Order: sequence, then structure tokens, then C-alpha cells
Amino acid sequence: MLPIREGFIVAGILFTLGVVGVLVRRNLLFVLMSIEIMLNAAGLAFVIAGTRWGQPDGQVMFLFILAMAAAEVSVGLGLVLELYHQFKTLDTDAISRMKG
Amino acid sequence: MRARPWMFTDFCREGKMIAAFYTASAVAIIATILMLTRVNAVHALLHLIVSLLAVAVILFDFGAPFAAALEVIIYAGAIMVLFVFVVMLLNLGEAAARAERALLKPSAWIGPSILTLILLAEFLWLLGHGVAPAVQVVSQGPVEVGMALFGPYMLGVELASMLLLAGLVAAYHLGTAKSPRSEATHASHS
Amino acid sequence: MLGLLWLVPAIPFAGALWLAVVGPRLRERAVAVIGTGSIAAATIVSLLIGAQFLSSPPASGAYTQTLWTWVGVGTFQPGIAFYLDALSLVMVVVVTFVSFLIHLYSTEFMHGDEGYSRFFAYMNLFVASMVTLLLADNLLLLYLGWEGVGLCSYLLIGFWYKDTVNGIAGQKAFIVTRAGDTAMAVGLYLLFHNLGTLRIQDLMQAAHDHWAVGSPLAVAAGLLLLGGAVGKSAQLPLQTWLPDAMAGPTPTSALIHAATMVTAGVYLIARTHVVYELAPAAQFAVAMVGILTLLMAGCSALTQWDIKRVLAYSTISQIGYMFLALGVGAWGAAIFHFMTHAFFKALLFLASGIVIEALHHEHNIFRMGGLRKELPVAFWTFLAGGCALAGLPLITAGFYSKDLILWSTANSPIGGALLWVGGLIGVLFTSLYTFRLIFLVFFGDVKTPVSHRPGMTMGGPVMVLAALAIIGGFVKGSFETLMTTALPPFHEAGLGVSELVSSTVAGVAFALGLVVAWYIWVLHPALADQAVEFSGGRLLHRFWFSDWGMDWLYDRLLVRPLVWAATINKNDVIDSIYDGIAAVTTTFYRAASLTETGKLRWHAAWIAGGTVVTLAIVMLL
Amino acid sequence: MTLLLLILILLIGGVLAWAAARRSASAARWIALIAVLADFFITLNLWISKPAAGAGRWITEADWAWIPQIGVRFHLAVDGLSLLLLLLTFFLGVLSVLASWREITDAVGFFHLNLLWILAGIAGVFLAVDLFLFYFAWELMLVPMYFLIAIWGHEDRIYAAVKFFIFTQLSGLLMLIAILALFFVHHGATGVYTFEYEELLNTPMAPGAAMWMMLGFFIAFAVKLPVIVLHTWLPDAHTEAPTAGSVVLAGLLLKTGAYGMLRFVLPLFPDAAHAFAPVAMALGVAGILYGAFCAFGQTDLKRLVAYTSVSHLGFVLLGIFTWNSLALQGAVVTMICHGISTGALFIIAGAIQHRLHTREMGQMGGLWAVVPRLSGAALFFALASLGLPGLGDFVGEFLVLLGAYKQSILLSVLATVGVLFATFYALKLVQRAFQGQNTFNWSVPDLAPHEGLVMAVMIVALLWLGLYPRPVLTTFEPVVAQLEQLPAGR
Repeated sequence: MLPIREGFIVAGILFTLGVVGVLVRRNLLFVLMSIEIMLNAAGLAFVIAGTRWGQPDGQVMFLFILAMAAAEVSVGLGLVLELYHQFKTLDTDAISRMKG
Repeated sequence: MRARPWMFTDFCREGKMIAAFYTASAVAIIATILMLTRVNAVHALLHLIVSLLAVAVILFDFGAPFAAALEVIIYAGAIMVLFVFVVMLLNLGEAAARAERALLKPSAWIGPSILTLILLAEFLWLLGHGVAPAVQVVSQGPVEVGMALFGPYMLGVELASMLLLAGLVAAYHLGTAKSPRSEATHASHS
Repeated sequence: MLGLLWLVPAIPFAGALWLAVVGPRLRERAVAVIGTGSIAAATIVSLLIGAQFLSSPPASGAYTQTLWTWVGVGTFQPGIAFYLDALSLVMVVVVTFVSFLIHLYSTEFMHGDEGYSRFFAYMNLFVASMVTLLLADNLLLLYLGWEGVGLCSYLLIGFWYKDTVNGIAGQKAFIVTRAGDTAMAVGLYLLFHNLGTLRIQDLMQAAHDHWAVGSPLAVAAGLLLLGGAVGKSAQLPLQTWLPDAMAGPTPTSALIHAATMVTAGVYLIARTHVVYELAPAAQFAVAMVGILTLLMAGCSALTQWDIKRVLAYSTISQIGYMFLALGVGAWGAAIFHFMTHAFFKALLFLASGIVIEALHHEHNIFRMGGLRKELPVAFWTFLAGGCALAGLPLITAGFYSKDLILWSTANSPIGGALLWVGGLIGVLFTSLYTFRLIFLVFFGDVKTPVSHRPGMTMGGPVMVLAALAIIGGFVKGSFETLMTTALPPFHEAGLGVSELVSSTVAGVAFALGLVVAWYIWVLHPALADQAVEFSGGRLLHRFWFSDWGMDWLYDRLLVRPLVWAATINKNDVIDSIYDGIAAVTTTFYRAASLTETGKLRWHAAWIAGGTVVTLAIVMLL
Repeated sequence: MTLLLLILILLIGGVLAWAAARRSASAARWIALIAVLADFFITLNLWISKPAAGAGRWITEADWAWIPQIGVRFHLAVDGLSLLLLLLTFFLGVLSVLASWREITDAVGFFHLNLLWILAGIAGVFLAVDLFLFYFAWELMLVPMYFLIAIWGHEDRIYAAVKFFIFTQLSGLLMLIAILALFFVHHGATGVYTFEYEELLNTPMAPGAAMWMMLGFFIAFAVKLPVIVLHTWLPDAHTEAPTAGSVVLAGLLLKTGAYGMLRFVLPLFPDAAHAFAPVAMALGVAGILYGAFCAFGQTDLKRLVAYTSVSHLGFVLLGIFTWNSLALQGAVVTMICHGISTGALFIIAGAIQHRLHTREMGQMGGLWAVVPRLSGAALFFALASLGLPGLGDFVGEFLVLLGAYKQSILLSVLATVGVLFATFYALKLVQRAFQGQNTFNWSVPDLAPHEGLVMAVMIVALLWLGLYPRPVLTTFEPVVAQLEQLPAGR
């Protein structure tokens, strides 16, 4: 008898840790990694929900998240390389050309 | 429920599964926290991989063996390897680590962590109100997922494939961006 | 012959138009011929019409000629129509005749002035408007003439526009008269609203039928029309513009600010006498305005040093007499005094014009002197005019007309001893300042040499006017009977002072004024200055000199605040509302743009904050 | 058919002028002049041939189905009111083309295109009897005016053009909402979808709804006829616009507001308008006094004349909402005479600016000796604007005041004081600009022949309207009769 609520709590904690990572870390790589965690947590939550209702939809959604994460990482890392090449640094605060 | 062949999941039905769930969750959370606090990018990556594997175990516990497998193969296997590859490419080295440590003063943590704690509190409060009784796990193998995928979610699959194609093209374009064209601009600049 | 009535205003109007358009290109001689010729033609036509009117008066004692309906809206149908009866006939004949003389005079006086054709254009336009005013059959056409003369007085006062003082004086005259006109306009609305027509004769008939004696509407109408009359005839409280109006050329002062325009108010009240008979309160107000202005202007005239301003104040005072006559119900006497006053006041102005011209535009009477032998023409005519003004018994016209007024004031139910005594004091003041003027200007030793002697075209009109000033009085009897056809006769009541008594008392007042003036300004010239020395005298002198401080009061009370407020509000306080709205939106925009720091983490933080808030809302609601 | 011709001539004339400009500027000017003159003569003969013969409500009509699905018809019609205003439009149109003969030198073709398209828009507004078409013309008139001010204007023309656009556009939207509301209320009541003016005339509606719809229309027209609080776009737009722009703006655009009230606000919502009348009359009188007060404070010649329009249009507003035959006739006469006298003053101001390159009255002074004919004309029109009897403005203002006296004595007296205020600014204009010493010793040429012709024509027009206004009054008679029969009319 799996505790669904605890599952969601774990997903929630993982998600919030991801958010903290995004907010705190200046290095772009770490931001990307935190985003991965958040995605992963979301996927976990979907699967748990799927299991809760006994529907495969949760896992289908997880599959889509995986696809999206893969595409996102590839493009994200491409951009990171391009960015590093341009600015010689990965500090997000330094790269703030898009000012108001 | 139609009969189906014996699966490893039947083995875990007894209390062992819950214990596995709790240990895996603890491992996942600790690994993530360690990942956040690391200064060296590679160390963080390794912690991230551990955390992903732990999540895979949780997924397995929740009767989603197909999802767990995918998590391990694609997420931990493909995406994280890509990450490691990029980190190696950038070879940040010690200087970056030192700079990183300078930036990570404790004060930097306070603001965001307060915000996220509120977020977490709201999650928990919302979860507390939702009705989620402990449920008899009915594992959903690849058959059910496959049926659903190519059933109602047909459109979703097509879109996902389009998304991946876009990712591919973008990655290819960005990857080759450093081709002679940018070299030429680079030359003209210097 | 009466059919030619429309020519009287039409010819001067055509002359004015012609001179305005073609004038600048013509030579001075041609302009003079056209200018004076048109007025001469108008005078001849009016004299012919007068002769025919007197010889065979039309049945109803009046002749109406309608040219076309001017404005036609529902019941409001005023037409361009002329109404000739004894009253308007006398006024038109006097106005055209005096204008002709003054035009003749000014052909030489304005010689060499670069605005020569412009001057005659304005003068012709003035005569046209004045005659339209006098002949108007309905109050709207009268209002047209009324404003037309106001306009011409503005144009002619500011004729020498190069000097801004004249411009401002012209502006002041036009604005003050138009202030009176607004009151009159409201009077017109009231009359039309309550009596349904503006045609004067029907109006009078309707007023007689609908309004009881003393009805508030009649009093309101009377007071409003009095407001208009007071503005135009420079009576209390709107008399401040006339002294400044002397900035215009002397013929203008003679024509407009002495003989004709300023008496338009008298004509209006005489024409609408039925309203005043129905509103004794309004009639009494007219009398009060008359008596107060009479005395105040008399005092102010005593202290002036500019020859034209003395005459200006004397005009205000003499019109005060006419208002007094109207106020006490002596309609005929007021018109008679108008006629005689037109003659001798025009004469005085023209003669002073000769004096000014002779002494290279010297206006200060204390710098003139001994012109008796130098300018005999000016002296004798000025003397005749002065005596007529002061009221030399039995000989001058002024005496007869003023005595008639004094007698009727004493014997009228509305008047009474007080008004009569006031009138007598007025006679004393008048002869005082008149002879002060004569002795200072013509007696004593010559202070500034005479350079230029007037030619025949200046001397001629002056002499004709002098003759009229003398014999003008003898037509009193027949004039009275003529007036009764148009205006109600004067009915005696009250003190029962006989004709002889009031004329002798007036004669005594005249003689007293003459002797005192002779004593002060001929025997002991220094005495006048000493009188002013002691503290009270200096204050009184300054107070009277500045027209009892009214001009200063209006300036402080009305003009300054309005001008100050207008300059403050130059860029329209309401506009600032819309600028305010624009400013508010810009501040919001600027605040919003601060959040765009470009730092990734801040954006992430805002997103996280957003989710927290939304979840909170979900939780709470 | 002739009505459609009126608009087409202008539209095509504009395009032709633009095309011709490539070859020679004067060709463009002549084409524009001929186009507007043609229109003027067509309307003139329309007026002379059957001044008040219109059997029904309209003198002539031109009616085609345009968008039948939603009941929109291309319906042009003329009655006494719109005929007079059309005449004024083309009269001032001809004069504005003449007035900008020498002033506009760059992009002459496009200038005349804009000018003619504004006139087409205005003619459309006066002719349109279908609310949809009316709104279409209302917006069409706005865009070329914006270009006219923004391109050929003076110093800060962009600010003025944008301000003008926002003010009118915003209020136009309110009117659109009101039109649509009326459209649906009419459908609710009668089940018929139509924008036809005559059918919409007596749609039964709740008083509250009627008031809101009436206000929707009223505010749109109140911005155009500058009612006191919504008037602040006017001085900027007039000062910055080129001469032709100012003449068209002051002479015609303001009249579209007044026309709108007479055509739409009063007949469509009689009870609501009647209830609203005292407020509108008070606004009118406030406009008169405040307009005159502001005009008196100005030192810029054109701004002074602009503020006088606020004051004069206050009379029109007072006249319209007094709602009796005297005041209505007075309002129309004031509209026409104000168009002519203020148009002339703007032409003079433009001529002075063209010669002295300044509008500041402080720098003028003593111009009478330098340019006597121009100064004489300026004096004449300043006198016209202060309401000198014998000229057109006086007849209009007197009728309005006489009519208003029946309604409320206080407002009428205050308005008459407004006329006295008019004297202040008119005399200040003449004194400050033309009299006094020629301190800046200007020596500039006097009126050119074509400018002299413009002035003479306008002087004759004002004198004629002042001394014999009956033709105008009889043309407007039937419309007044209709307006008076409205249930609320007295």
C-alpha cells in the first residue's frame, strides 16, 4: 500500500529544491541542472498521479516531459556553449544585456 | 483484470516496497541538496545522476517500470551524459570553481530559500487538503502505456517528435555556429 | 419727399464705404469733397424732409418707411425700417447740420495728416450710424446704430494709433460703453420676452396696456435701458471714459463727445418715455443719476488744466442736466437743451481746436494767455459759447434751455426743492469753470506766441455755431409745441415757482460765478494756488482732478485683477488636467520598467513569487 | 445622384492633384481649386433651385444598399441644415485652397490630397443619414486632418496632431458604442437590424439607456464642438496647423460637432436631451466666459483666435439646447458666421506669420502703417468676432441670447456678459498687433491680389449675412419646425 501523499511530498520537495537552485546559483550550468530537477520532479508527480488513478496517462505525460527535457537540454547546452564563446563567462548576472 | 505473466513487481508487493520508496526518496533529496551546494560542476553532475537514479527507483516503486526504465536510459543516460560532455568541453577548471565559491556566500541563499520554503509550505498545505488515500498499486507496464500512447495521445506523439526534430535542428545549427562564418566575423573583428 | 428718408443714413454710409476702399489713393482735396459733400447732401435731404414734415405733418404725426425685414424668426420680425416724428426729426436735423459744420472745419484741421481719408471714412460712418440710431423704428436697429457709434468713437479716439495711449483710451471708451450696452441688451430681451415685439411704437402701446404703473417689469426695463444710456452718455457710474476720449482729434471730440453720440442716451430715454412713466422708481433713478453727475462733473471741471478735459467734464455735467430734465418728466426741455448744447459745446470744442492749433498743440490752459487780441475770431466765438454754456440771461440759448429745465425741476411732482437747489449749484459751478477757462486762456499776458491763424474753413463753422448759440434760444416757444406732438407735455405740480423767479435766481447764480471767477483768475492769480496749499485743499484738488477717484477705483477693482488672472491662466489650467493624466501614465511606465533588470535570477524570482501569490490566492479563496 | 457626385469629385480631385504635383505644383493647386469650386456651384444651384421645397424631410436623397446583412445602406440626404453647412464647407474649402496658394511649397500634391479628402469627409458627415456611414465619414475626416497638422504644421506640430487625434478618436469610440447600443435596442424593440436614421428615430427605449446613449453621442460631439472641459486640443491644433488646416479646422470641423447634436442627439433621444438640457446650457455659458477669458490672456495671435472659437461655439451649444425656434436659428447663423469670421482671422494670422515668421503679438505692433489693407481686414473681422451689429455674428448671437432668455434669465445675462468679454480679446488683438509703434520696424508687402480677393469675398459674405440673413433663416425653417415638434420641445 504505497503512500501516494508522501510521493507527492517528495516530488514537491524535489521541485522546490530545483527552484532554489535556479534562484541561487549564478552559473548557467547549475541553473540548467536545477531545471532538470524541476522537470524530473514534475514527471514524478505525473507518474504518481497516474498510479493513483490507475491510468497510464501519468506515464504518457512523463514520456512527453522526457522528450521535452531532451530537446530542451540539447538546445540549452548549445546556447551555453555559444554564450561561453561570446562572453567568456557563465555568470548569468554578467550577461544582462536585455535591460529595461 | 486479465491475467498477465509474473513480474518482478509482484515480488515487491509486500512491505519491502515502502521501505524502498522511503530510502530512494531520502537518497534523491540528499543527492539534490548536495548537487546544489557543490562548487565543482562535475561533482554536481554526478550528484544529479544519483538523484535521477533514485527517482527512477521511486518510479519503479509506484508501479511504473516502463517510466523507471526510460528515466534511467534517457534521463540519466542520455541527457546527463550530454551535460558531462558539455562540462568537459568547457573545462572550467579550478579558477571557475574558486569564482563560484566566492559567489555562493550564505547570504545569497537566504532570499530564495525563504521564497521556496513558502512555496513548499503551500504545496504541503494543498496536498494536505487533497484526498489521496494509500492505494493498492496497480503497476502499469509498457503495454498499457503503449496502448495509451498510440490511442488518444496520437497527436501528442506527433508533436513530441516535431519538438525533438526542432531540438535536433537547433542543436545542429548552434553546434556548427562556430563554422567558418563565425570565424570570418571573428577574424574581421580582431 | 418723405420717401427719401432712407437717403439720410445711406449717403454717409456710401461715403464712408467709398473713402475706406478708394480713399487712400485719392488726393486730400478729393477726399475732403467726398467726405464733406456726403454729409452736406444728408443735411440738405434732412432739412427738406424737415421742411415738408413741418409744413404738412403726416396724419399720425409720424412717418414710417420700411426697407426690408432684417431678421425673420417666428414672431420676432424686426425690419430695417425708419420712423420719423418730431423728436427724431429735430435730432436728425441738428446732428446732420452740426456734423456738416464739423466736417467742413476738419477739412482744414486735419490738413497734412497721413490718415486723412481714414478720418473722413470714420466720420462719415459715425454720422451714418448716428442717424440710423435716431431714425430706427425698432430697438434692434437702434442697437445697431448704438454699437455703430460706439465703434466709430473707438476708431476715432484711437485715430492717431502710433501713440499707444490713444489706442488704450479708445479701447477704454469702447469697453465701458459696451458694458452699458450689455445692460441695454438684457433690457431688450426682457421687453421682447414680456411684450412680444421690439417695434418701438407697438412696444410703447403694449407696455401701456400690459404693465400697471410701478410694475417691477417696467422698473427693471427702465433701469436696464438707463444702464445702456448711462454707458453711452458717460453718466455716473460709467463716465470715466469720456475725459480720456479727448485723446482723439478735436473735431471728433466736438462731434462725438460733445454734440451727438453722448446724447444718444438722452434720446433712448426720451424715445422709451412710456416705460419710464410706468416706472416712477426708474424715472427717479434717472433724475438722481442726472443730478449727481451734474455736481460731480462740475467739481472735477474746476480742477482740470487741459482745455479739452475741462470741456469734457462740462459735457458730462450738461448731459447730467438733460438726464435731470428726463428724470423730472420735462421731456421737451431735455431735447431743447440737447439742441442748444449741441450748438454751443461743438462751438467751444472747435474754438479750442483753433487755440490748440495756433499754439502748436499746446493743451495746458496755464501756458496759454492773452489770446484776446491774438485770435479775435476764437475769442469772440469762445466767449459766445462760454456765455451760452454758463447761461448768460436773456441773450444766450443756453440760458433758455437750462432755465426751462430748472423751472420744470422745481415744478415737477417727481422733482422738488432739493433737485432745484442742486441744479442751481450746478449753474454756479458751470459759470465758475467756464469763466475760469475764458480768463486763463484769453486774458492776462501771452505766454506762448501764436504761430498759425485759422483759415476761413475753420473760422466759418465756428461763427455759424456762435450765431446759433445766441439765437438758438428764441425758438423755445415753437420748439415746445413741436415736441408735444411726439413726447408727452410737462404737467406742472409741486412748488409752483414761477418762470420769472427761477430765471432770476439762475441769473444771480451765473453772475456770482462770473464775479468769483473774475476775482480769482484775473485780479489775484496767486489766490487759486494758495487755496490748494492747505492740506484739505490739496487732497480735494487731487480727488476732484482724478474724477472723484472713480477711474482709479475701476482700475484697481476690475481691470488689474482681470488682466492678472488672464496672464496667470495663459496656458489654460484645464489643459493641465490632461498633462496630469499624461504625467501619471509616464510615472507608471517608468516604475514598471525598473523591474526589467535583465538579470535572469531576478526574472526567475519574479516567476516564483508569482506562483507563490497565485497559490496563496487559491489557498485563501 | 448629385450628392454622391459631390463627394466623388473631391476624392478624385485629391488624387489627381497629387498625381499632377509631380509635373508642377501650380497644376495641383488649380485642380484642387476647380474641384472645390465645382462642388460649391453644385450645392449653390441645389440651394437656389429648391431652397425649401423638400416634400418630406429631405430635399434630395441618394440611397443604395451597402451591407444588407446588417442593414447598412449608403444613404446620403440633404435637408435645410446640412445644405447650409455644405455650402459653408465648400465656401471655406475654396478660400483655404486660395489662402495656401503661396504658403505651401513642399509636397503640394499630398497637401491638396489631404485637404480635399478632409472636405470629402466633412461633406460625408453632413450628408450621411445612415449611422454606419456617418461614423465611417466621421473617422475618414480625422485621418487626413492629422496628416495636415503633423506634416505641414509649425513648431510642435506632432504634439498637437497626436493630441487632436487622441481626443477625437477616443470620443469617436464612445459614439460607436452608442450607435451599436441603439442598433441593438432597436432590434430588441422592432426585430429589424438597421442603421437607417429615420427608422431609428423613434425607437422606444428605457430612459436610463436613452440617457447613456445620448451621452455617448453628446461627448463625441462635445469634443468636436469644443465644450469647455474637452476643448484643450483646440488651441494646440489650431496654432500648429497650416493656414488651410486652421481654416478647415475652425470653420468646419467644429461645426460637425454642432451638426451632430442637431441631427442625432436631439431627435434620437428627445427626452434624455431635454433632461440634459440645463447642464448643456450651463456648459455652453461656461464655455463662452472661459473661452473669452483664456483668449484675453494669450500673446500668440493664432492661439487667441483659437480660444475665441471656444467662446463662439459656446453660444451654439447654448442655442441648441435652449430648444426654441429663436435659439436654434441663432445657433445655425452663429455657426455659419463664426465659420467665416474665424476662418478669415486664421487666414490673416497665416498671412502675418507667412510675412513676419512669428505669431507673437508682442513682436508685432504698428503693422497698420506697414500693411494697411491687411490690418483693415483684420480690424473688420475682429469686430465681426466681437459681435458688432450689422455683421453676421451679431444676428446669430442676439437670436441665441433672445431665445435663451425665455429659458433661463441668469444664463442669458451671463452669456451677454460673455459678449462683453469678447470685446476685450478682440480689441487686444487689434491694439497689440496692428496699432502702436512699429518697434520692430517691419517692412513687408501688403495683401497679394488673391488674398485681397479672399478677404473681399468674406467681408461681403459677413455684411450680407449681417444685414439680410433671411435666406439662411428660411432654409433652416423646416428643420426648426421638426425639432420643435419633438415631445420635449416647447
